[in-house]
Amino acid sequence: MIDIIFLWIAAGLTIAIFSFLYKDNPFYKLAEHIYVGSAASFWFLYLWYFDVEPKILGPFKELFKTYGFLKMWPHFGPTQWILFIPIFLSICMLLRFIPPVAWLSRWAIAFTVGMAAGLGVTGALQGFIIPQIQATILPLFEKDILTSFNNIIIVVATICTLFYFFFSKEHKGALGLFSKIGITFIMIAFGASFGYTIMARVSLLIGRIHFLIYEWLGSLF
Amino acid sequence: MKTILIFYFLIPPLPPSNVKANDYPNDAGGKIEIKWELSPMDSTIDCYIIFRQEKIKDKWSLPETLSILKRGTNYFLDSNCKDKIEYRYFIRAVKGEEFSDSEFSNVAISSGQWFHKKRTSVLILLIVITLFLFYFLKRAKKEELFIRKIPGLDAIDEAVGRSTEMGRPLLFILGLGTIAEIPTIAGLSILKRVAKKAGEYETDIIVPCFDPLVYVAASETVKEGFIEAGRPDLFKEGNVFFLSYDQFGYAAGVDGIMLRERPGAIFLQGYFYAESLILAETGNSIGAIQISGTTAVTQLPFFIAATDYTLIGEEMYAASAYLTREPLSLATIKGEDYVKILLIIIITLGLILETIASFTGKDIFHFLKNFFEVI
Amino acid sequence: MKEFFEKISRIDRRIIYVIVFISILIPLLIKKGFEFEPLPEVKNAYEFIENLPEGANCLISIDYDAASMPELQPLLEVMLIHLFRKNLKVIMMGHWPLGLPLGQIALEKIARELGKKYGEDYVFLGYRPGIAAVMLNMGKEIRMVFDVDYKGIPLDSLPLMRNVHNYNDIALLIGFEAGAVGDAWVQFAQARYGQKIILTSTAVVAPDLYPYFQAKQIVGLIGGLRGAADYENLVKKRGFAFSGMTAQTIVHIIIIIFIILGNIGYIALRRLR
Amino acid sequence: MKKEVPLAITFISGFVLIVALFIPHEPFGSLQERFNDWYIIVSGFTLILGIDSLLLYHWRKIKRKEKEAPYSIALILSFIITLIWGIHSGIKYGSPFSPNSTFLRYFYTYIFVPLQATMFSLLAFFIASAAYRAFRARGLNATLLLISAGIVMLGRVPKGEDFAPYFIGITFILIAIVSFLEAIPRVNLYEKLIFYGISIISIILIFPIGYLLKIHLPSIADWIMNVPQLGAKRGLFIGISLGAIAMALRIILGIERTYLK
Repeated sequence: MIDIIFLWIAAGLTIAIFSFLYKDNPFYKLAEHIYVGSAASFWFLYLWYFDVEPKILGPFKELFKTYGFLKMWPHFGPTQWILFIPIFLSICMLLRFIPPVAWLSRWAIAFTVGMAAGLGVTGALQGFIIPQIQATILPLFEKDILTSFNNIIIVVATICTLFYFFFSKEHKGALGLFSKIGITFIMIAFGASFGYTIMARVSLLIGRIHFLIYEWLGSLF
Repeated sequence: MKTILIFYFLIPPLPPSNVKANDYPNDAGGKIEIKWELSPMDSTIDCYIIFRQEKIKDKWSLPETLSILKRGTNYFLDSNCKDKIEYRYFIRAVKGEEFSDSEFSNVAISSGQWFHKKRTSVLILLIVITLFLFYFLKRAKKEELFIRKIPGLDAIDEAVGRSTEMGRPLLFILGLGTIAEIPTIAGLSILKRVAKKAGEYETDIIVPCFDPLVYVAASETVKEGFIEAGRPDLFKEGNVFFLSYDQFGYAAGVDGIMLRERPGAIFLQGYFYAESLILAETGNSIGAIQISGTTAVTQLPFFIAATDYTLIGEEMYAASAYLTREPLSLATIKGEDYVKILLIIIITLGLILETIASFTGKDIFHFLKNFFEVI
Repeated sequence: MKEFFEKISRIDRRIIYVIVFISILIPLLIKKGFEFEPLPEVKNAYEFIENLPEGANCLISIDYDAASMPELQPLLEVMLIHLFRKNLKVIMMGHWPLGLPLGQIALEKIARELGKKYGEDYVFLGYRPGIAAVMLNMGKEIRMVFDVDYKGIPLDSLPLMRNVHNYNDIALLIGFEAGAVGDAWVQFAQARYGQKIILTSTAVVAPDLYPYFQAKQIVGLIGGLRGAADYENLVKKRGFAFSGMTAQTIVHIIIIIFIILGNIGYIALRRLR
Repeated sequence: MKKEVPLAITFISGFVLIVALFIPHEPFGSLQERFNDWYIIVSGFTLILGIDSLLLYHWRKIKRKEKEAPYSIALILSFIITLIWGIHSGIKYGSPFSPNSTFLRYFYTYIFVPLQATMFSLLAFFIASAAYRAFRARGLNATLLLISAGIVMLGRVPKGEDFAPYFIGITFILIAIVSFLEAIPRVNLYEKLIFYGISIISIILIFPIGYLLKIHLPSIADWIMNVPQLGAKRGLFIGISLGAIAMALRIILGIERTYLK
């Protein structure tokens, strides 16, 4: 019985979201607000159960169980002590609730932005530039004509696209020509990528319509 | 025939040979790799068992089973070692009830390395790029640097102006990126410019956020933009808010804001996933001017299709330099361009070498390609 | 004339929505569609299951969640029907905690329909954290990872599990993949322990897994709705995926017709001006 | 102090992460993972700030008795109910996400998933309307974009090859008509000839290309994805990565500090 009630709720929410396609209406508004409200709780619980709790309380758990809160401190090793850095940063963040010291939250942001910069450099170099260059270093002429042809096109597309992103020179003359070829390849790529994605998106809609017909309406008959 | 078969099943299999143990390179320690030559009867055995002994007070401990490996395997990575302890290994070939053991391997000690040799090419390229950038940073003080037109960025002021004329607020969407991702920071620097313009035009700007840290940073940024415009009084705390940590909850919420607040201009700047088109199409349906920008290559086609102006990939990163015209930022853009030329030269060189390699069949010409082989 | 061209170059988006909706609805309702040949990697998977001896144990791993449900859930159901019809035993576990209820719902539904008994014909183990560690320990002894099933019943009290200890007792592993767990299954269960694996995945992940099929590291690969449709064809239980594929073709064609109409209108208007 | 300390923190955390890439030895080897863990912890706490701002935003709406106030009440209620439900399941079953918890079984599967999946599925409609509206043959690039999209679209579905020749036929006839009409008013003989030429070539090409698509459609679609698409994507990736490096260095050196001032 309880399953049936929830099935109806699920179907109701599905239709409410679809109704948005016609125009904004009370049903969509309700579904949207329920969604945003419950998502806040859901991700809060998720983040705490799967990430924060094991990462921050996990290392203290055993010590806390054996020694209790007051006596566990002398037993902390580097694993425990180092966690006080993120705890400190988190407290800095929460200090935004107290306006006179709210500026401390910038320390935490500064750390994360520094992280972004560090990860940005290493990720871009090791994850993208070098592998992509490695993959572009291809033999232009091989015994197989088709492979040669494909390789040439890949290389021309890569280099011309790079020329399109030249900022410090006006796009005139040879640079202009290359960057024009580049943008042509970019557009072909975008078209292909657009066409390629449609199928996956339609699959999702098929799933929802199937749910409505067979699981929800199907449960009536 | 029968006797031969029985004999065949009863004799113990020949053991593997030449067992070599070595510290696993380019790691933090704690790993030893073991290689061996297969038993000559590899195709008939059931499996190999790999044993390890460690030296405790000058005595070898009892062998400990590490793993059972299927036939045909000649490599094992023992990632459960302690640094500075001596280990040796042997491999047992097993066939039914019968088995035979290999000789002991050499004694090996695991250790951590202070330099990752396989990343040499990364380091060299990083140094070269940094040098280029510093060179132009130094030159920046002396000369005016040129930057080509980026239509999407020129449209920002126009969009803010038109939205103000219509008496509608602005909507700025930073996408799903966290603050630990560069595109988000690029988006924030565009946000600052838009917020400043909003201050000058006395228009409201709404910024719903996905990531809580981005929310905090965005609210500082908008406040700063209004201060720069000389109108800190116009900054409304509640207009920059955290909306949802759920991808489609965020999309649903932003769609709702679009339909109810009717912004005149929408900026989509940051890192986006599948929700990009949900946002851009709804924005289009309310008739707002939309300026999008992302480095998410898979989402760019949708922005191109559904928004009025799109900053494609790198253009978005160039935005902060373009908007502020700050000499130091422009210098890095110039440095970037020269690195591009360098990379094109490297690729061209590599193409020639690989073509020669494919015709002569000599491996030596692969050196440039191999140099860029990294992990 | 001009009005007509203006109309087709500015069709209301709601009309497009309705036509897209109908072009999916109709194939799903009438359950008829285009015939097409199954892909070889799907055929391989089907034949491998067909040739398993009765009573063999199959381990199903749920490594997806709700976002990939439309692509993987129908396949899971058809797969379960096939396995149960062949009297194979099903052990279900998973690495994506949020996806497990989806697996459980399908398992209970199909088991009820075919009159299978919990503990004898199928078992639901649940989820344990740590992907690689779970896979490796299961190679030694499943009880190192799952000492009890999801309800807390010790494995030895379940008749099906009494003689199941590690991969040697599992004839086939079927992974339902929406991420990188499939690679881990191949790396740990196949490469280390020689486990026979069939991977089924979303269309996005399938290209990453295809090399494993080419290298014969997995016995079959069923990718996306297309793979599921092929499998439905092979099992002769046409349903969601099969009519879904027809809907796909129709929607794609509808979109192209709209694009052409739009362009005719656009070109004509530009001429008339 | 208010400015220097954050700049120093940014510089150190960014610089150390870059250096760590080249040092496998501890403590650098696992620095990236450790930083990531810290980041997750900080964002877990910051989520409290975020939720506070969300609830406050709606609380204000309720207090001001705005038109949308009833929905804001629904939002706050659903937030509270979900939280209590999750915590209740957490206490009863050990974790709200254990397979037999009612939170996962009912809230997640019957409320959260349908909302997520339906919102996601709206994309099928939007992708159709965006394609219809945006794919107009405004120029060479736009035409190529729409042709490559069309071929890849049809190449992905069964029976696509039966329809593709007709569509490509219509496209080529359109191109022929347009360039024919374009040619008539031209005065320059050279231009006139070019447009007549395009018109004739398109007509001639209809049958060979149609035939090619009929036989090889899926492989042509694959070719577009694997050759020109791949090349352009590579260029995009390299450009984006260089931009990211320059941006990152600007951040580390303190040139770019939007987040700070």
